[in-house]
Amino acid sequence: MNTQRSDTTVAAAPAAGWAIELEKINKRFGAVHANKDIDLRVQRGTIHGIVGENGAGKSTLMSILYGFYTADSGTIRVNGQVQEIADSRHALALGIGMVHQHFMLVDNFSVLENVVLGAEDSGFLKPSLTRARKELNRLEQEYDLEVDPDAIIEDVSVGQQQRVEILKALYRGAETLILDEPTGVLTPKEADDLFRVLETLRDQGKTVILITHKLREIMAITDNVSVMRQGQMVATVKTAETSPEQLAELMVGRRVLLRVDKSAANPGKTLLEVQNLVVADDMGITRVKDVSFAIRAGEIVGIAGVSGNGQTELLESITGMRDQKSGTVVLNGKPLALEGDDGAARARKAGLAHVPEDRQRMGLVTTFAEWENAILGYHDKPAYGSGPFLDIAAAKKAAADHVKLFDVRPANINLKSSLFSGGNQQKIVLAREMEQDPDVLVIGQPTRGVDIGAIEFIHNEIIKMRDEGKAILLVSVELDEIRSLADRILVMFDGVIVGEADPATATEGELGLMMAGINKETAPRGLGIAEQGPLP
Amino acid sequence: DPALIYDLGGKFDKSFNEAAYNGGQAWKAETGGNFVDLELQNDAQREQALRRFAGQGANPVVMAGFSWTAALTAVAPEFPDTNFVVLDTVVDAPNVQSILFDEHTGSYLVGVLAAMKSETGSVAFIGGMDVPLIHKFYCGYAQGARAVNPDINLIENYTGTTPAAWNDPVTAGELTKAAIDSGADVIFAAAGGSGIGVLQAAKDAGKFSIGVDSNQNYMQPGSVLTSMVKRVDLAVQNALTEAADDATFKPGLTILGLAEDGVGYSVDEFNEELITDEMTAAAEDYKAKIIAGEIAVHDYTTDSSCPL
Amino acid sequence: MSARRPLPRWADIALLPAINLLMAFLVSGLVVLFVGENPLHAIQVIIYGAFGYGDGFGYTLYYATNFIFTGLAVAVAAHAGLFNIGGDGQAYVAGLGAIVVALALDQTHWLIAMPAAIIAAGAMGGFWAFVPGWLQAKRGSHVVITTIMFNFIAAALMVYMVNRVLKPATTMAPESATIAVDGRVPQLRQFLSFFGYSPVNLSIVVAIAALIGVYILIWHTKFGYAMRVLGANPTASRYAGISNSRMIMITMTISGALAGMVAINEVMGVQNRLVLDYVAGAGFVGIAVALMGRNHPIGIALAALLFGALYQGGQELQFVIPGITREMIVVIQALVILFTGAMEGLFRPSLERAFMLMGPEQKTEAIAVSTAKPES
Amino acid sequence: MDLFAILSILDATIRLSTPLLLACLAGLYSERAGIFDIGLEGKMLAAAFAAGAVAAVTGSAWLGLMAGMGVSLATTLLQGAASITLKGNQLIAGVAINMLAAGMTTFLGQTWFSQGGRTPPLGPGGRFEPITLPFANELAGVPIIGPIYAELISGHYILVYIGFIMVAVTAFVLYRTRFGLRLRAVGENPKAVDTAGISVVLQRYQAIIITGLLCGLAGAYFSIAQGSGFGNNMTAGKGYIALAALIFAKWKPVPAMFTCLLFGFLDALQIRLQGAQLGGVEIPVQAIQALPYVLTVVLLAGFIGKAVGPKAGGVPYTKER
Ligand SMILES: Nc1ncnc2c1ncn2[C@@H]1O[C@H](COP(=O)(O)OP(=O)(O)OP(=O)(O)O)[C@@H](O)[C@H]1O
Ligand SMILES: Nc1ncnc2c1ncn2[C@@H]1O[C@H](COP(=O)(O)OP(=O)(O)OP(=O)(O)O)[C@@H](O)[C@H]1O
Ligand SMILES: [Mg+2]
Ligand SMILES: [Mg+2]
Repeated sequence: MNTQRSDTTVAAAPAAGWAIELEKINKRFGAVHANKDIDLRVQRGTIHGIVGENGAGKSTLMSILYGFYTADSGTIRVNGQVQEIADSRHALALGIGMVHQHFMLVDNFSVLENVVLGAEDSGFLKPSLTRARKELNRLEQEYDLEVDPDAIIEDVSVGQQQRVEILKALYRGAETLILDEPTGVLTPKEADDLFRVLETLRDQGKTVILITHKLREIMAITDNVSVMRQGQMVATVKTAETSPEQLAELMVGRRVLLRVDKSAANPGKTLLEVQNLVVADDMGITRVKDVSFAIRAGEIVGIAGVSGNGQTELLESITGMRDQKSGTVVLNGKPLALEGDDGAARARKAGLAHVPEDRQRMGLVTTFAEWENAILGYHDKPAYGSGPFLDIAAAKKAAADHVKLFDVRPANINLKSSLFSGGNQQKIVLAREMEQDPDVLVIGQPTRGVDIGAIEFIHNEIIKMRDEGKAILLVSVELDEIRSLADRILVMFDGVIVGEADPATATEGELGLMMAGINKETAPRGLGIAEQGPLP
Repeated sequence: DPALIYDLGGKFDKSFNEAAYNGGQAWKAETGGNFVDLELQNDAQREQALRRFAGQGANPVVMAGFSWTAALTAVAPEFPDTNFVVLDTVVDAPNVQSILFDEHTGSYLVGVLAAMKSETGSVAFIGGMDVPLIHKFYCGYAQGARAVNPDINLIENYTGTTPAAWNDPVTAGELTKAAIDSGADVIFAAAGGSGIGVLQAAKDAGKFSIGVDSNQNYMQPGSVLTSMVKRVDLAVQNALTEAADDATFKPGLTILGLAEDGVGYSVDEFNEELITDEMTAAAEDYKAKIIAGEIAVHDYTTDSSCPL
Repeated sequence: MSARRPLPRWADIALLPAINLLMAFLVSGLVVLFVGENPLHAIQVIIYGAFGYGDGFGYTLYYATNFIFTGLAVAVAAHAGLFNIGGDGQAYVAGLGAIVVALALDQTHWLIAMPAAIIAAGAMGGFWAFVPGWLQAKRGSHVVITTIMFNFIAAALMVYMVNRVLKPATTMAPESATIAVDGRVPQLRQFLSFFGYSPVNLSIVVAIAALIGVYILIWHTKFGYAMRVLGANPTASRYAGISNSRMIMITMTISGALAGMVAINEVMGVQNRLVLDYVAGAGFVGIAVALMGRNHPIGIALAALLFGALYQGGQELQFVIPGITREMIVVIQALVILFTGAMEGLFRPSLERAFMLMGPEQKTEAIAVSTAKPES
Repeated sequence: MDLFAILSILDATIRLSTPLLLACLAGLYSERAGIFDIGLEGKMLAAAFAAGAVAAVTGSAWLGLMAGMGVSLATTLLQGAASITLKGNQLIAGVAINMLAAGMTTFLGQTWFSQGGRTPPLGPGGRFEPITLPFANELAGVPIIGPIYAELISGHYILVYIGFIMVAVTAFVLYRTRFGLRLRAVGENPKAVDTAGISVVLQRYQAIIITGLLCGLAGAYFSIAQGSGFGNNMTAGKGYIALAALIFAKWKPVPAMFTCLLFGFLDALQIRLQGAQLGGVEIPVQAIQALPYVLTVVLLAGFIGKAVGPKAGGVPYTKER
C-alpha cells in the first residue's frame, strides 16, 4: 500500500538530482534476510530520515551503501552512476561518509590520529597530522564542532566521540553523510548542536541520511523520511506531509501510543535510601560527591543530567558493582553490605534489581543462549537449582515465560543473544530483572537505541511496576523519557544533586539550566535527608 | 638379530649414544651381522621397547644409559632366555650383564693434562645434567688437577638439571665464556650434546677444551686438548658378540677401567702438537700408579661427596 | 555473490573434522614419501599399532589418560577466560604429592593409597595453579606469563626435590624410591589380559570420571555457569554479582588439580616412582587437545584418544619402519593440529557450497538453531 | 666485583638478550596487529635450522641468514593463512607451528646430514664473526670508558647491532608512520580500520611479514652467530620467554628492549652464580636457575600491574556476527 505512495510523492527527479539511488538491494546473514528488495532514493541537498523497528535492516542497508557489507544483489547509483561499492575506501572515494551506530574509533588513539587513520597523506605521519590539525581547526570553526585534537578517545564523552566521527567524514570530503542513530547517546544540548551542524551541511548542498528512533527528530529536521519494516522498505514520504502517529503506525504495523499514560503516584514507605554516597571512578577520581536521596514505594524517581556527571558511578555503586568510598545504601530499612567484587549479588538478594545502562557490555552475555541470560545474576537462587546444581529446565521455563510476557522476538530461547536486535535484547534484560519481583528497581537508560514500539511497551512495564508498589530509580539522558515517567526528578551535575523538580511543572528549559549546573545556589536542595550537610 | 637401544639423547649425540651406535656399526662391519636399534621418545617407552625386542626374539638386547634401571628390573625376569646388557647402571638379574666404567680414573688423567697445560692456574669443568654420574667425572678431574697443582683454581658448572641439559650448547657456551672470563684456560666438557658449545666457545676464545666419551679431538683441531674417552663403543661391540651366546655371556657386573682400556685419554693427529712429551709421561705415570692401586681415586657415586 | 549458509550440525561436528584429519594424513603421507617409505603402509602400521592389538590399544589408552587430564585442565580454565599454559608444571609438581603419599602408604592397600594420592596430587597441582590465579586476581599479573614461568620454576624445584630430597643415596638415576606393589594403582591387565603388558591402569577410570565431572561442573552447576559468564564477559559477571577474583582463583585451582592427575597415572600407575620430566610435554599436548576438542569433554575425550593413538602408533612406526624417526611422529601430530585445529576453515566454504547445491531449500529453522549453540 | 667482572656479565647480557629482543619485537608487530603469536618459538627454530643448514652447505653466513629469514617468513605465512585468511584459532596455529618446526627441523636435518638432526659445524665464513667497532682497540686503554666501549659495546655479532637498531626503528615505525598508525589501529579496533577503507587482512599480513623476518634474524642468531651450526631444539623455549617479555613490556618497543635486557641479565647472572655461597651454605643450583623466572613473577606482581594487550588480539576479524 505504502510503496505506491512513495512513488507518487517523491517520484519525479528533483532539481538537484538524486544523490543516492538503491534498487532491489538484498542481503542475508545466514538465515536472516536483513534486506529484501529494498528501493531507496535520496535527493541531493536534503536530510533524509530512515525509521524502523529494531532489526528492520536500517543499519545493514546503510552499511551496504558504505561498502562495509556487500549486497547479495541489487544496484547502487551514486549521483546517477551505477557503482559497485566493494569496500569503504570506494565509498569514501565516492564522497559517502558514515557515522556508525557503534562508533568506529580506536579508543587509545588521539582525536587527531583517528581522523587521520586511513586518510594519511604520506608514509610519515607528521605532515598528515599537521595538515589534519589545520583542517580540523577550520572544520571546527565552520561547523562549530569543538574537540581537543590531542585528547584520547577513551577519555572524552560520547558526544565528543561523535563529533570526531563527523569530523572524520568531513575530513575525507564526504558529500553524503550517513548517521546511524546519532542521538542515542547524546544529551538534548548535544543533540541540538548536532542538528545545527546537519542543517549547515544541508545548506551547503550536502546530503544527510539520518537513522533514528526518535520521531520528534525526524519531524524537526528531515525533508523526507523512509520507513522500514522487517527487512522491507514500506514507505517513503515527505516529512511535511506526515505525522509521528502515521510514521509509528507504518513502522510497527499497528497504532502506537506515543504518550505515556499514567495515574498520579501514590507513594508508600521509604524503600531505598542513599546516604552521603561518595564514589570514585576507575581512575580514582571522585565522581559522586556526597549524594543523598530516598525513594518510596510506588514512585519513580528520575535522575536527569548530562552524561558523565556521575550517574554511571552512582548506579554502579548503589547496585553493588562499584565500591563506594563512603556513605550507605539502605534498602527496606537495612543497610546493604556492598563492598567486594560480588556486592551485586548481595544487593540482588536484598531485593534490588538492576537494568544496566549498557546491555551488551554488562546486562547480557551475548555469546550465551537467550535462556542462559534469563537467569544472569539470579543463577544462585534456589529456584534455579538446589545446592550447587543448575536446574536447566527451570531456567528454560523462566526464559520461556519472560519471552512470552515481554513479547521478545524471535521467541526462541535457544537463540544466541547477540542475534537479537537491540530492542529485544533490552526486553530480555528487563524481563529478567522485573520478573524477580524486586522491591527496588534501578534502571539505566531503559530505551537507548530501542524502537518506539518497544519503548511504549517498556514504559508501560515500568509504570506497572510502580503501581505494584515498587520503588524505581530511573537514570536517563532522555529528558522526555524522564519527564514522562518520573514522579520526581533529581538533577545531577558534577557528582552532586543540584536540585529537584516536579515533572508536571518544570519546563525543559528549567531542567536544562539545572543540568548545566547554573542554579546550584538557588535551586532547592530537595529531599529531607539531603539537608544533612553543606555543599562540598 | 641383537637389539641396541639408545637413551633419550638420541643416537647421534656426538657423545655417549653415538659411541654406542659406533660400537654397533663396528660390530656390523666385523661380523657382517645385522642389529635393530631404537631411539626413545620418552621414559614410558622403555619397558615397551624392551618387551618388544625381547618378544620378537632379539638376543642380546643392549641398552645404553643409567636410566634403564627400573625398566630392565621389571622386564628382565619376564624373558629369562634373553640376554640383556646395560651400560652405566647395575641391574641384578641372572640374565643381565651390567657394565660400568671407571669415569673417575679417566677423568683424573685428563685433569692431570689440564693442570699441566694451564697457564693461568685455573681450569674448568662444564657438566651436562647435574646428576651423580657427572659429578663422578668432575671429582676425578678435580683430583687429577690438584695432584699436579695443589693450588689450582677449579671452576665447576652444569648446563642444567633436566635431560634438556644434554642438548643445550648455547648455555654450555655461555658457561664456558663465563669460566674463561674468570680465568680458566682449559675446560673439560662432560655434557653430551651440549659439549659442542664448550668446544666452540673455547676455540673462539683461543683456549683449550677437553672432549668426552667419544674421541672429539677432530671437532676443533688445535683447540681440543684431548678427550676423556669412555669406550662405550668397545663395550657395545663386545656385548653384541659375547652376549649372543650363553657360553660367552657374562652376567653380573663388569667394570671397565684404565686397565681394560675402558676409559682413557685420546691422542691423535689432531692434538699431538698440544700434548708435550712431559705431559704424556706424567699421565702415563699416574695411569700406572692408579692401575697398580698406588693412587686411589675417589669415586663420587660411592658416598656422594668429593673430598679434595 | 553466492550467499552461503551454515552447514548442518552433523557436517559441522563430524564431516568437516574428518576431512581435515584426512588432509593432515595426506600431507603426512607426502613427508613419509619424502623419506622413501610407503605412506599407506605407514598409516596401516599406525592404526594397527594404536588399535590393532591389546598391548597397542593399552598404550593408546595410557597416553590418552594423560591427555584427558591436561586437556580438561586447559578447558576448564578456558571456560573462565583463562589460558592455562602451565599444565606441564602443575602436573610435574603434583608428582611430589603423589609420591610422598604413595611412599607413605604403600604398605597399606591401593584402595587407601590411591584416593589419598589423588587428593595430594590434586592439592599440589592445584596449588601450583592457584598461585598464578591469585596473582592474576589480586595483582593483575597476566596468567599466561605466570604459568609459563611456573613451568620453569617447577622444573627447577622438581630437580632439586628429586636429586636432593627424594633420591635414595644408592640410586644413580635421578629418581625417587620405588613404590611397593601394594601401593601402586592396579593395571587394567590385571583384570583384562587383553591389554598384555601395556601400562594402562585404573587412572583411566579417574580420567573418565573427570570428563563427566567437568561436564557436569561446566554445564550443570551454578559454579560452572558463573565460570562461563566470567569467561565470556567479565563485566557482565561483575554485574551478576559473581566475584571475579574468587572465580579466577578457584578455577585455576581446579584446572591445576586436573593437570595434577597426570601424576597418578604416571607416578603410581606406570613408573611406580618419581622420575625427572615424567610429564614429557603432556601439558602442552593438553592445549591442543582442549582446542581441538572445543573445550567440551566429549571433544576432549576424542582428541585425547587421537593424540594417544598418534603417540602409540608413532612408536609402532619406529619399531616397524626404521627409516621413520621419532621426529616424523611429531611432524604428523603437528599437521593434525594444524589441519583439524587451526585450518579447520579450509574446506568449510567448499563444503557449504556443496551443501547448497545438494539441497538449496534448507530449512532455515534448523539453521537458526544450529547457529544458536553457545560457542565454547 | 671489579669492573671486568661486571663488564663480563653485561657483555653476556647483551649476547643472551639479543635473540629475545629480536623475537620480542617480532611478536610486537604481530600482536599489535591483533594476531596472538605463540608460534615465535617455532619460527625461530625453523629459521635457526635453515640458516645453519644453508650456511653449512654454502659456507656463507649471509646466505644462511637469507635462508633463515625466508623459511621463517614461509612459516609465518602458513600461520597467517590459518589465522587471518581462514580465521582459525590463533593459539592453535601457534602451537601447531611450534610442533611442526620441532619435528621438521630434526627430521630434515637427519635426512640431509645424518648427524642426529644437527647441521654440520660451520667453517670460517659460515658463521658471523664478532665485529670490532672503530677505535675499539685504541680506546681500550682509556680508564672506565675504554673497557666499556671495547668490551661491552664493541665486539658483538652484526645481528646484535641489528637487534638494538630495530628497537629504534620499531618505535619510529609504530608511532611516526602511516604503517604504524594502521598497525596499532588494526590490533585495537579492526572495524574502525575497515570502515576507514583499509583492508584489515592486508594490514595484518604486512605485520606478520615483519614478524617472520625478525624471527628469521632471531633464529639465525642461534645457529650462525651465537652457535656454530644447528642443534635440536636449540631455541630452548626462548620464544616463550620473548612472549613473556612482550607482555611484560606492555607491547611497547623501548620497554621491550629493557625487559629483554633484564631477562638476558638474569640469565647471565644465573650462569655466573652457580655454586655461589650464601652465609656459608651453598645455594642449590636449581634455586639460581629458577631465579629469572621467580623474579619475573615478582616484578610482574609487584610493579607492572595489569598488562592489557591490544584489544582485538586473538580474535579473527569477521564482519558478520
Ligand atoms: N553482521 C551481522 N551478522 C549477522 N546478522 C546481522 C548482522 N548485522 C545485522 N544482522 C541482523 O540483520 C537484521 C537487521 O539488522 P540491522 O542492524 O540492520 O537492524 P537495524 O534496523 O539497524 O536495527 P536497530 O534499530 O536495532 O539498529 C537483524 O536481525 C540483525 O540481527
Ligand atoms: N612518539 C613516540 N615515539 C617513539 N616512541 C614512543 C612514542 N610514543 C610512545 N612511545 C613508546 O611508548 C612508550 C610509552 O608511551 P605511551 O605511554 O604514550 O604509550 P600508550 O599510549 O600507553 O600506548 P599506545 O602505544 O598503545 O598508544 C614509550 O616509552 C616509548 O617507548
Ligand atoms: Mg541499527
Ligand atoms: Mg600512546
